[in-house]
Amino acid sequence: MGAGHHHRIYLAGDTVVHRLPPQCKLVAVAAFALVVVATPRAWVGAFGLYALLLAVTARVARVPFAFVLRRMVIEIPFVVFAVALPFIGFGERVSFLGTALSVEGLWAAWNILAKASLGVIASVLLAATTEPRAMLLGAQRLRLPSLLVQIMMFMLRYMDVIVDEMRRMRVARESRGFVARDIRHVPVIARSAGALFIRSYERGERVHLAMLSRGYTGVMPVIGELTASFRQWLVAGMLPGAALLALLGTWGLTS
Amino acid sequence: MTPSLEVSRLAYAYPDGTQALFGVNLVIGRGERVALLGPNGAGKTTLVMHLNGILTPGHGTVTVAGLPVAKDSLREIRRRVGLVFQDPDDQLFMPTVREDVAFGPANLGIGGEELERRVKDALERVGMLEVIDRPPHHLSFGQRRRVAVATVLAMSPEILVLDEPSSNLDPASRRELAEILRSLDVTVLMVTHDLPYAMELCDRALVLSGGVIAADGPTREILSDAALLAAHRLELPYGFAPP
Amino acid sequence: MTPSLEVSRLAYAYPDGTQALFGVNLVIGRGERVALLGPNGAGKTTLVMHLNGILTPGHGTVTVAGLPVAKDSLREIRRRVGLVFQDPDDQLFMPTVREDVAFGPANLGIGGEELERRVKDALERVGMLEVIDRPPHHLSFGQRRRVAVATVLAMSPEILVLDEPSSNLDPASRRELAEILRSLDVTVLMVTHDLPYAMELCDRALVLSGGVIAADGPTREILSDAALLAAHRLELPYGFAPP
Amino acid sequence: MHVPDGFFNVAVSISAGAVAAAGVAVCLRGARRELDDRTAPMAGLVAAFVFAVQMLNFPVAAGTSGHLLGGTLAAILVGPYTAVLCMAVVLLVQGFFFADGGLTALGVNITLMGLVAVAVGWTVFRLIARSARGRGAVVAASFVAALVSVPAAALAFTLLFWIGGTAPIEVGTVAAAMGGVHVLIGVGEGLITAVTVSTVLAVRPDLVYGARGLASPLVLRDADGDTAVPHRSPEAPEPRRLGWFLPAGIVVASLLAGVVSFFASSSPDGLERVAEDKGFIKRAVDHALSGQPLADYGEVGGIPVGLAGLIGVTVTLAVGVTLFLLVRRRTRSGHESSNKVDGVSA
Ligand SMILES: Nc1ncnc2c1ncn2[C@@H]1O[C@H](COP(=O)(O)OP(=O)(O)OP(=O)(O)O)[C@@H](O)[C@H]1O
Ligand SMILES: Nc1ncnc2c1ncn2[C@@H]1O[C@H](COP(=O)(O)OP(=O)(O)OP(=O)(O)O)[C@@H](O)[C@H]1O
Ligand SMILES: [Mg+2]
Ligand SMILES: [Mg+2]
Repeated sequence: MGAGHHHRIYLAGDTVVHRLPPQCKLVAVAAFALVVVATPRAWVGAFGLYALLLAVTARVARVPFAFVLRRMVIEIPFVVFAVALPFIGFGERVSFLGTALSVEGLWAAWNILAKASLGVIASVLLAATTEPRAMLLGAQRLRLPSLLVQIMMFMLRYMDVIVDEMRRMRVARESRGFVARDIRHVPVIARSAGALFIRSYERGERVHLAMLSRGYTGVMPVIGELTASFRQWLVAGMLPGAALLALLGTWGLTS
Repeated sequence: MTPSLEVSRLAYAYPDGTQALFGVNLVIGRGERVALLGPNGAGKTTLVMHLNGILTPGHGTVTVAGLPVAKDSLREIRRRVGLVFQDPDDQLFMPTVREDVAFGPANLGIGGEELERRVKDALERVGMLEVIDRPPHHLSFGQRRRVAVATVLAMSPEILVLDEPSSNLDPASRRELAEILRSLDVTVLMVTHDLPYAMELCDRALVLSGGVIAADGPTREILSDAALLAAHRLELPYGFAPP
Repeated sequence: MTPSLEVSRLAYAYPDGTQALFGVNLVIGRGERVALLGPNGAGKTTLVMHLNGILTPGHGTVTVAGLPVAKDSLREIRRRVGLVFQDPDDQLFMPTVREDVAFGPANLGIGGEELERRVKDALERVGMLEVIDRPPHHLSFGQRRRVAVATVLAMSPEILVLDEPSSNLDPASRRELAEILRSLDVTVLMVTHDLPYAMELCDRALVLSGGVIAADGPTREILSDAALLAAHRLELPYGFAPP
Repeated sequence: MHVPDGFFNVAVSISAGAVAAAGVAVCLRGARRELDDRTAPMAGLVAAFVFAVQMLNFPVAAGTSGHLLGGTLAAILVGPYTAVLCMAVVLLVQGFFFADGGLTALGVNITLMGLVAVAVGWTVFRLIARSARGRGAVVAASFVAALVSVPAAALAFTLLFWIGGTAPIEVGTVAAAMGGVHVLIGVGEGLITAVTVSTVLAVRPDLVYGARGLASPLVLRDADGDTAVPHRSPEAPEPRRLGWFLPAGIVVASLLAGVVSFFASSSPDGLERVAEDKGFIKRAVDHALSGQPLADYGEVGGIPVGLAGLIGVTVTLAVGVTLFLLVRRRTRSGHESSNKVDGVSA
């Protein structure tokens, strides 16, 4: 969705966050998102604390804020949806700059924007500090069914293959005098797009067969062990833990 | 003694309907080095892909060291038969050369220092130790081919099947590869279009043409049969004088 | 007379930081046939990719028939320079062989019967007319290489640059390719590891090694300089006796 | 349609998560029959392709953004069970690797784009493809199936949002808007699906799960004596009949309705909503369960919204049925001629 579906989302680095075993990070981010979603929308202060927690994490992981912001474009469709809510929502209305807005709609818009943004930021931080391959190994450790892990692995590889094949095809086209400039060239692109699917598949298939011929049985040989120590779980748990504390604290204040 | 490779009445058609093999028969003994010659499109690659079960025969059988190639013996077959693909891009897929060469032995359950030793040794043999930490798809074509050979050497297979291993190699690497193959005590089947190379390395040659074996005999004899050569688009190169 | 190709102080590093060319100088006159020799990883492919602007020089200049290779002259350059890639898979991308060979001439504005004639003619020359309606990626490796050559022949370029065109070709096709190249009245630059082939076809040879031109002269002289050859991993093959 | 965090309340997020997990578990079992080590990469490629296809985004007027789903394509290429797994993988990767789609909304996303879209798409595909044979039928069936699956998923989304969304909406308005726009998106989806399926069928018919019965039998001959060896390729089983899939789909759907509405009405989200809102949910659930006409919800631009929603659904069905009939007639005649060709070559 939107721009920026690239492997480039990973930012190489060597911080505490980068070094955490992937399974810990996966669990931590999922738990954090759950806490965020469970927070009543009126507890504005809690959301502020969550944002602060993420900011601290980003600092520690040395992920620049601008990078996170750029990645948030993924959210745009929902911003549009949220902005529409005050207009299409019903119930009590307030007047703002001459338009009647639904109070309930405004609350709903805030709710979606706040929660979605926090979720997106948390995922961006996860993806920026964890290599896709490591993420797969983490998923494997978390007992995600191996068939799913396998499909996922092939999918990531194929994304590379497709990009690579697309590059090869573009170079080949250009070196034979083709420049895509106007609409008349669309059919050419379309014709070669059809070939791209089969081509990518067959290249991937041959590579897969080569893997099989070197004894591959469906599980990647794990070259380094990926066990997480208790301490590492503890470190990873700090983000959702602190968020939970913030939630409970706000609850205490409001009730 | 059971032969290393035995192929009988093997026929195969690709999914799009093109039939490539029309009943291939051949027997290769243990320790033999055999050249597989033939024109472009003869079916050499197709045949070779059957030898470790990558393609499944449409008809006929393939037996490796007495073991028929079938679904439940595949693991064992693939441990025994090492296959170097014609296109190195099909063979290399890991993010670094080191991991790529380690992939095969690791699948055989080898790890730790032994794994490290095997990887280094195989790369040393093909002269590619210096690129060990680079991504394979950033190498030159010839370098990729050498790494592809190393990935198979690292598995120490009993039977080595090579599909045009010397193409795109510089002349010195080509000779070094010949020396490696001669130094190994394994059965070798090598597809090649380089007839002098075949003569230098293999005592026996097979000619595959139009999907069937058209000739089988000592390389020297086959290469001196002008009519046979001409019938299958084979010819000795410019300036070649058999020593 | 302006030379066909002029490369001056060309240096290039790949995006990952590997420097492949360190200042290449060469001049090739109109109608010359020149062989480009050198070990694996010498930078031959990298050099060749600069000749029609696929790679952009990090330093230095490339001039084709007096026209400097630059962004706004690319179209014209690519019309003049036909490039056969080392890997045929990099070259073929349309769903059928016919469309693939027609692609280049069609981009030059040729259509109708003339296009049809060119396509058939080019495929005829490489002996691949019978596969005209098949998808190129379903051909054998050697067949793909032959089609790749046809795609470039169909454009009738003034300058033909070939990156190991004879690898994976069967011996007869190899000779036929030599005949085609000899019959064309164009400038040819051919990368090859097959030294007898270079001697047969090209009067002049360049040795590229470590990213610079290490030797430039008549092929016969270069191939008889044993010290030079040995220094750059070049050697004459088994059984070769220069005629 | 990638739902982010905060779109649905916790109850719906969790119960949809349970439904999705159950669905994926069922499919993991089912996929074992569809997949062998040869087709695992195909599943990966299909996932990658779906991923790419989902980047084609259309702004949707009053709803969220719409994009192609790819579920039907996946089902036709790799079979329905594996297709659900592919969709689940795509959504997991989008959620975890690209921050696209909320992590707590994974369940909802998998349920809608995986279970619902695939179940609807595959069912429609099989219904059509079963009644006519031949390549043309397969391609046409893919078009219709893909077309129908998109508005179906969109309507399921609306229903779910109505039950447990975090914003008050008038279900009729949104259903009408979503349904209408998604019919258009569905046309795009149908085209892409049909083109892809026909491309693959042309060169690698063995890769299309939905057309496995179509591979023509091979005739091999031995060169020595030119003896013909009539040969039937060992695999190529008839595609499994709708059999289990339809009941399974119905079970998943009712599970969805049941579990979700149970959670929603017993509402542990007291944390979140003011009393009026709860009333709204209760009311919504009552409506969903008692099946009252949607027309209760007022009107938009003079058209009762319930009616608008019905119009959307009707248009979808009408387009689908028309195409279906056209296709059937076309392929009937096509089938006969292809029979003749077979007769000659055999
Ligand atoms: N994937 C494929 N699909 C369909 N036909 C194929 C495929 N690969 C090869 N063929 C066809 O099968 C025949 C044999 O091909 P094969 O690759 O085995 O030839 P080869 O002897 O290896 O030739 P080369 O010397 O050019 O590598 C050829 O006619 C070729 O066009
Ligand atoms: N895409 C790439 N990224 C980084 N480095 C590369 C890339 N392609 C080639 N190289 C490196 O650049 C150098 C020159 O490579 P090049 O492909 O030009 O060699 P070559 O002379 O064509 O060799 P060969 O005879 O093996 O084809 C090599 O060291 C190679 O590893
Ligand atoms: Mg071959
Ligand atoms: Mg090269």
